[in-house]
Formats: sequence, C-alpha cells, structure tokens
Amino acid sequence: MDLEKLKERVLTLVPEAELEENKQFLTFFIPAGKLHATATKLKEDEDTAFDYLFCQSGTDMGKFLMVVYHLESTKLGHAIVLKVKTEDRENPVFDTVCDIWRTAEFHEREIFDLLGIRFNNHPDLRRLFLDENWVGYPLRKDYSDEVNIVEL
Amino acid sequence: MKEVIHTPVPSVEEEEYHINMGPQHPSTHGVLRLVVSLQGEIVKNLKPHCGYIHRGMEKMCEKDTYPQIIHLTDRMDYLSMHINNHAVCLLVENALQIEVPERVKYIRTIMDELCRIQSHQLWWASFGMDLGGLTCFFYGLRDREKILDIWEESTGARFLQSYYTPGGLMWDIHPNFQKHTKEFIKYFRKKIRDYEKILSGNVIFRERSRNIGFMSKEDAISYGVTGPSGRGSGFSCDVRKHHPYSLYDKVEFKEILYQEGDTLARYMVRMDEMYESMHIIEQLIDNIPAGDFSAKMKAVIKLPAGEYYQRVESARGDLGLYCISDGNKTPYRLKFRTPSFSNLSVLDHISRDLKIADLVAIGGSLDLVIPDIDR
Amino acid sequence: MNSIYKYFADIFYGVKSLLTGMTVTGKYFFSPGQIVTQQYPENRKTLKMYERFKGEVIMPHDGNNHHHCTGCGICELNCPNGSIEVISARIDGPDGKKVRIIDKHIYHLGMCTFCSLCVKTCPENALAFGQEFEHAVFDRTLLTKILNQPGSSIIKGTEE
Amino acid sequence: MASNIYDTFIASLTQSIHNGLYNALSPFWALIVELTIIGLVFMMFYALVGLFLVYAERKVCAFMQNRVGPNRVGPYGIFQTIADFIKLVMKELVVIKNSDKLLFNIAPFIVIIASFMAIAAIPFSKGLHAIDFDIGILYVIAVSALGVVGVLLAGWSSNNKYSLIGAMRSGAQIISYELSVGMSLLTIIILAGTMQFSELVQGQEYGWFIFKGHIPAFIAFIIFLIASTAETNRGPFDLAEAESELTAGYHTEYSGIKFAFFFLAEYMNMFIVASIGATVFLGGWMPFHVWGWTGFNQVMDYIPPFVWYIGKTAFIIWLMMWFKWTFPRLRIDQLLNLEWKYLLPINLFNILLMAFIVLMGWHF
Repeated sequence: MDLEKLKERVLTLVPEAELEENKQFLTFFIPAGKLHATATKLKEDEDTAFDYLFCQSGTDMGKFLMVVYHLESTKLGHAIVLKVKTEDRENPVFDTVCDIWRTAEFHEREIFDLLGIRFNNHPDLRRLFLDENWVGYPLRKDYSDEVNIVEL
Repeated sequence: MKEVIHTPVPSVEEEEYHINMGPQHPSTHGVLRLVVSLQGEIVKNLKPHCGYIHRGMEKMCEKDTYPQIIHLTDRMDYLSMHINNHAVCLLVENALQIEVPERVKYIRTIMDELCRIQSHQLWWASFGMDLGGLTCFFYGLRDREKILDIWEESTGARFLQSYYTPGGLMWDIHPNFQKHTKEFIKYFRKKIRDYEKILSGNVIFRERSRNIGFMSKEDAISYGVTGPSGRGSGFSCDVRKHHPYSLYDKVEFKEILYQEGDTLARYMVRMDEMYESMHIIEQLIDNIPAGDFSAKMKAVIKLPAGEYYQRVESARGDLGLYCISDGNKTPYRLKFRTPSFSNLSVLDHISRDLKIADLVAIGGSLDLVIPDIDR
Repeated sequence: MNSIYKYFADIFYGVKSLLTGMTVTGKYFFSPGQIVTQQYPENRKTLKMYERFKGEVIMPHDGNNHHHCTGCGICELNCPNGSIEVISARIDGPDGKKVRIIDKHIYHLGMCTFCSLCVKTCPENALAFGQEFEHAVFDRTLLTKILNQPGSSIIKGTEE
Repeated sequence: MASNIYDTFIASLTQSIHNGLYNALSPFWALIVELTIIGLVFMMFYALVGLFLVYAERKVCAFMQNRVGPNRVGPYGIFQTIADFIKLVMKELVVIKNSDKLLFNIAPFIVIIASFMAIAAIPFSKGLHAIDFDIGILYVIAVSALGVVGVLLAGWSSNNKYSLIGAMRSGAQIISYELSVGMSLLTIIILAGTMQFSELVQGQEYGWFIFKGHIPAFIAFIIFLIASTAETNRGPFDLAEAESELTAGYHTEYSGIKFAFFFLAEYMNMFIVASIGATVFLGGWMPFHVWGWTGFNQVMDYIPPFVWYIGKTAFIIWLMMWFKWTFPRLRIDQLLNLEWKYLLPINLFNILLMAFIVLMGWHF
C-alpha cells in the first residue's frame, strides 16, 4: 500500500488525525481516546497489517507529554508513526496497546517508569528500571536531582 | 456486583515457590534478576526485574553532543559496540545529508561484521557454559581474542573503542589491518569446525536444545523479537536486507532463516551468521578503496530541528535510534530501541512449563546483554 | 521393527557424536603448543602494546621540556565526563600583549572513558595516548594527574 | 617371578610389623595400634590423593582448554592445591539462619566417611589390602552409595531452594545409576565367579577381564564408566551442582573446611570408582600378561604392582575428566531416560549375553 492510500486510510479511520508533514515516516497525531481502536484496525486490516511495533517511546515535549508508536508491516513492508499527546502532566493516561503488540508491555512499563505516563488496562504496570519508591520521573524535562545528575 | 472467584487451595504438590535467579547468578550473564515461580523443577512463570545496571543513558544523551554520545553507545550493548556507534553516525549523517567517503563505508561494514562474529563467538562460548560445557567457553574466547587484537591494532582499544565518529572514523585503519583480518578469516574457518564438532553435533546438546522454548513467528513479531532470535522463528527481520545501510546493498549475503523457532534454531542461525559475516568480509577486505577516512564535518554538529529514526542490525537484532532534535548541538530526546529489551520480554512466554535447566538454555539462546536492556 | 532400528541408530549416532566431541578436546590435550595464555607478569619485559593502544592521555614533551598545549580548553569542552580541567593563566607576551599559557592541565584518569575526543579535537596535537596500562593504585587521588610537567613551556612558534 | 620380589617385600613388611606389635603388646592393644596405623596411613593417602587429584583435574582441563592451568605456587603449580586447602581451612564457617544445625554440620562428615569407608576394601597391591571381604564388590557398592545421604541432608538442612533442588536431583540420580554400576559389575562377577577382590585380581593373571570377556565385558566397561561418572556427580552428570543453573547445588551454603570435605569427597569418590573399574575390568595391580610369552611377562613383572594399579586408575580418572571437560550437562529427565531406557535394558541383555558366553565357554 503506498503512502497516499495509507494516509487516506488512516484519515477515514480517524478523521480527527493530524498529519505531520516532512517527516521520515508517515506521521499522525491521533486523539488519545481513539488510539486503541485505530491501532487494532491498523493491525487487523489485511491491507495495512501493521503487526510489528518496532519502537514505542515517550517524550516530554515541554507543553505536552507524547507517546510515539513506530509501526511496520512485516508482510507489506510499509511503516507509519502514530503519536498521542496529553497536556495533563499530573496524571497522564493513555490506553495500553500491549494486547495488540505484546512488546508494548515492557515499553509501556519503561515509559511509566521514566516519564510517569500511565496506561489503562496494562497487566503489570510497575516501575521497570528504578526503585519502587523512587520520587519523580527522570526523563521529564523538569526533573531535577542534585545528587545524581552532575552538571559539567 | 463483584464476582466471587473460588480459588482452589493448592495441595502440597501443586504449591509454587519462588527463587531469585540473579542479580548474581552464573547464567544470567550480568545483573538481571529473574523471579521464577517453580513447581518442583517446572517453571510456572517468571518475572524479570531489570535496572541493576540502569545508567540513565537516554537522560545523559540529552546533555551530550553527538560525538560524545558515541562513547555512551559503546557501553550499551558492549558486544556490538561498533554497530551501536554506527547507528549514531548514520543518524547524524542522514540528518545532515552528508555523504561519507567510500573507504569509510567499506571499513565500517568490515568492522561491523567482525563485531558480529566476535559477539556470536562470545555468545557461543557462554551458551556452551550455560549448558555445562565449560570448554566451549575457552574456545570461544580464544578465537575472539584474535579479533580483539585486530581491533586493538587499528582502534587502540580492545573492547570499548569509540572508533566511529559522525562523518567517518576516528583514525584510519592500521596498515596491517587487511593482512590480519584475512589471516583471521582463514584461522577461524578452521576453528569453527571445532565448534560444530564439540557442540552443534553433540547428542547431549541437541537433546537439550531441540523443541525447547518454542516461539512462533507470530509471537516473535508481536513481542518484537528481532535479530538471530527472531530469525530462528522465521521472522525475516534483518535490517541489513530490508533497510540497507553502508554497503549492505552491494555485498552478497543471505539472511539466515530457520522456521523451527526452538532453541536449536536460534543456535543454528547464529552459527550460520558467522559464516555469512566471514563471507561479507571476504568480499570487501581486498577492495577497500583509497581515500579519506572522514568526511568534512563542522566542529560543532547541530542537527536541524525534526525527528529522525535510524535502524541498524546489531548482533542482537533491530537497534533503533529515535532522535528528536530542536536544532541544538545536543539532542532534545534520544530513545534507544534496544534489541535485548524486546527479546527479554518474550522469555516469560516461551519458558513456561519447562524445567529450570531449560530456562537457562533459553536465556542463553536469546543472547541477552544486560546493559543493552537497562541502558 | 522401525522403532527398534531407531533405538539402535540413536545409540550409534549419539555415541559417534560424543566421540567426535572428544577428539577435539583430546587433540588439544596432546598439543600443548596451542596454549594461548599470556604469562603476564613474566612477559612484562617483552610485552609490547600496539602503537595506538589507549592506555592513558599524556602530553608529550620534547627534550627541552616543551609541549604544544596552548591552554585553549577545547579538550575540556569535548570531554564527555569532565575528566579534563584546563587551568590557564595570562602572562605578558614578548610584544606587550597578554598571552594565554597553560598553568595546569589536570587529567582525572579515574573518570576517563578513553573516547579519544580530546586527542582527536586538539588543534595543536598536544595530547596523545600513552602505552602505560598498569594504573592500579591504592588511593583514588593518585589517579588525578597533571599532564604538563613542572617548569615546562610551550614550544616556540605555536603560541596563539 | 619378579613380582614376587615386591610381594615378599610387602608381605614381610606387614608381617614384621604385625609380629613386632604382638610380641610387644597384649593382643588387644596390638590390634588397637594396628588399626590406628592403618587408619592413619589411609588418612594420609586419602589427603594426598585428594590434593593430587584436584591438581590433576585443573591441569587436565587447562590443557584441554588451551590454557596452562595453575602455575604460580611451586614449580608447575604443584603446591596450588595445598595453598587452596590452607585458604579453605582458614575461612570462616558461615552459620546459616534457620538451617537445621545438626544435620547441616553432620552432612559433610557423612559424605566423607562414606568415601573413606569404601577405600578400605580396595586392593592396592598383592597383600596391600586393608580388608579382603569375600563380598568385596558388594561392600564397596553399598558403602559408596551412602554418600547420597549426606548430599540429601546437606541440601535439606541448608534452608536454600537451590540446595534442595540440587539434593533432590542428586538423590534421583544416584539411586538410578547405582543400579547400572551394580549390574555392570555383576557381568564381570559372572565371568569371574567371585566377589572377592583378591580373587578377582588373581583371576586376571593371564588376560584382564575386559579382554577375557571380550564383547560383553567391553560393553559392561563402557556402561560402568558412564554410570560411575554419574554416581560421582561429575560432569556431564553434575546436575546436583550444575553451577550455571543452581549456582553450586547442594553445597551452595557451605564454606571453609566443610566445603572442602564435599570437594575432597567428590574427588575421592572418583578415585574409588576408578579403582574399582581398574580392579574389576583392567586387572587391578596385575601386570599385563600374555599367555605363553614368558619373557614378555617377566619384563612386565619388573614394574611394581602398585604402579600398575595407579597407572590403570589414573587412566580411568583421565577418561572421566575427558568426559567432564568435553560434554554439556544433561537435563534431569534426560539423565533418567538414559538410565532407564538405554543403560538398564542394555545392561540386562549384556548380563544374559555374558552368562551365555560363560556357559558355552566362549571366553578366553
């Protein structure tokens, strides 16, 4: 499926999706509420068949928190990037996709650990790298730790 | 209304108990901790606990310039240091649209493949040791030493070399590099027969690894298990084939695929990959073109604002670098999608209802490098 | 019948594969010439590291105690771990202008990761890698070294 | 016969000590002193052999792995094991919380006593034989199997799950493989018609049993090698220790001299099974004789019987080390499969074959 068709397909699935121009991959901002449904559709449709989540990363963009899903189809070879964002820094929540791509289970734990983004329906949402009683989320831009982070 | 679930009281035979494998355990190859629920000697489930070597590399990268990031990636997957460096270099070069000299591409490809061979050698060594064949460990390390010597001559270090820089290489290769590499290939083609005699063909080894830790192709894709572990399940995921970089679109090599999906298949993929890597090096080693060993780079490297994603095939699988740049000399956010991290997530799934000895074999066959998980 | 055949075939091939494995170890047992272990403390006299070996960062001085360092601080800037501190001073130059010279070039070996960025980026090639690798000391402070020798000065013609 | 020189020397030595003691002391005290001397001699021998075997194992495995092995303490590192032993003696004995103290302390002694007892019945040379039971083989098998009790107790009392798994594996393993060891020895007993060690050795004067019994004896020898390797918990059957799975198995929690006991007992068990193998299959202290070649036989007789015995034992020990440093470890179910599906049926058939051959007189 070429990129134009893929773009149309995603836009028919989620009319609210915002296309980001001039990116390496076809990139969409998806409304957080529609993420799970869109992801399920994109995986299950025969002509999209995004079965391989090759990267899931969270980012603190300053104004908002963002989770980025890099998807690839192992059968058809095309790739797409989905993004969701939230401006709620206190209690950011998205739906989990680990029932669709199992690899997301660990990635979401990592994102929860380092950025404090929660995922609904995640089977085992605990801190992955840091201690259970660690205060704060290190990858956030406003995180400060005078002991462990040495400014050069 | 809350549903009432009656859980049967387990009898003594059915009772599960937990043991901690790791953080200090001979078969976890580092500081991974697996909390294993056992019933007798049968693994019921296991929970990996990582983070014992978490250094906050992604946070550190936000403070480092791009040339400085190179030396951090060395320490990520310490057995594919050149390949990790390659990913950063390609990220910068593709973002700035710099064409590196042909000579650099040749050298990088050869170095990457040497790196893959030594990684697989060490994996073979430690896998043999996991299964109780201690002699394998010494044979693997003995032959790996030869590659380390070749590297030490050219790059100055044996292990954490930081040899690539954005735009090229730190130094040109040593004049003896080609000669010694060719000698090594000749030497290793003989020695790899020993590997096959002592382990691959051994009836105890085959019985220990066959039909153990079965992972279907669907599981491999869903869990994102890449590299030799994924290819053992028939998941065609070789980045060198699908998204070629450097010279991989010019050299001739096969993507090793096995359909069985068990521990033996994962073993065989790596053994065959060593042959393929030697084949790639043999194609390139005599044809390294003369020229510069680095492209002209600005003193301060700034990536234009935007997002970049770079994939390379490390010795463990699909290594991805996701970089968000805001135009500064340091990345705004750099995410490492490391192969061992995803490969670890499948361990629970494929080792259920097997014995504790099988868990060790499966863990060995996934070839986990713990700093690669924790970063 | 087939299963009986398989039973004995299994035994035969199993024993054969075990014997093949034993030939490998047996071969090495009887060929002590293949021993690869280096006898390290005994071979210190003859042990020669490769010329590019990164043992530590040094500042080469010539016979007249001259070095190339201008104290520009690029190495300090490029070091990812802060293992280099350059303390420079300003003195009066021969033509009356203030000239920057190096006072102390402090190098923390304990923090160095041998990424070679300092050696690579130095505009005057004042730094190099030394071959010394026996760095073990009993006190961490001994790992902090001052690279410019006492009383050394910059070689003529390379001042800013 | 030349070997008579050595025999008469040993006989006269032991006889003169015996007579001297009985002349000087009352029979009761003479017996006590005699027993003490024998005990001390064995203890010395035990410690010496143990230390040497540890050294030999390290050297053998080093050469198989292209290494040099211990080479620091003394010339070629021969004092390395003594240095190790001193280190082990000086180490702290860690007391484990919630462990069964009595059993925990007793276990290493059970293991070491079991191997110590077995050594008594082994003929080192003609007349150099502490006790010559008429059921010598049976005694050795029975006593050496006692060690598993110590292993089980060690695993149980350590209050450590790794130790417990190791001990349970060891129990299952030794009980199974005891059977094969017994059966393979039984094959030779059928051929020899005796269970007494001295008579067994005497019966091999012209041709060791492995040659006399040809095919079934050879099969029995192979099975004996495999089963005895398993019985001594050595690789590829070292499941009870399995350091890549269970860290150190049943002796994970032991330190210092108690660990040294386990360690020593493992090597002594190896020595004992190798001695039995050498005595039963390879003629023990009996030199290599060929029927009719009188000159050749006399030359062979000039080599002392003790040297023959040590040489054969060393050969079997070397074989067992070769196994250990070549093969990967088996899994517990494969281990039991190997015993019950392969070794035992072959063994039973082999006994039948041997009985048939003896009946028909087809042996040499």
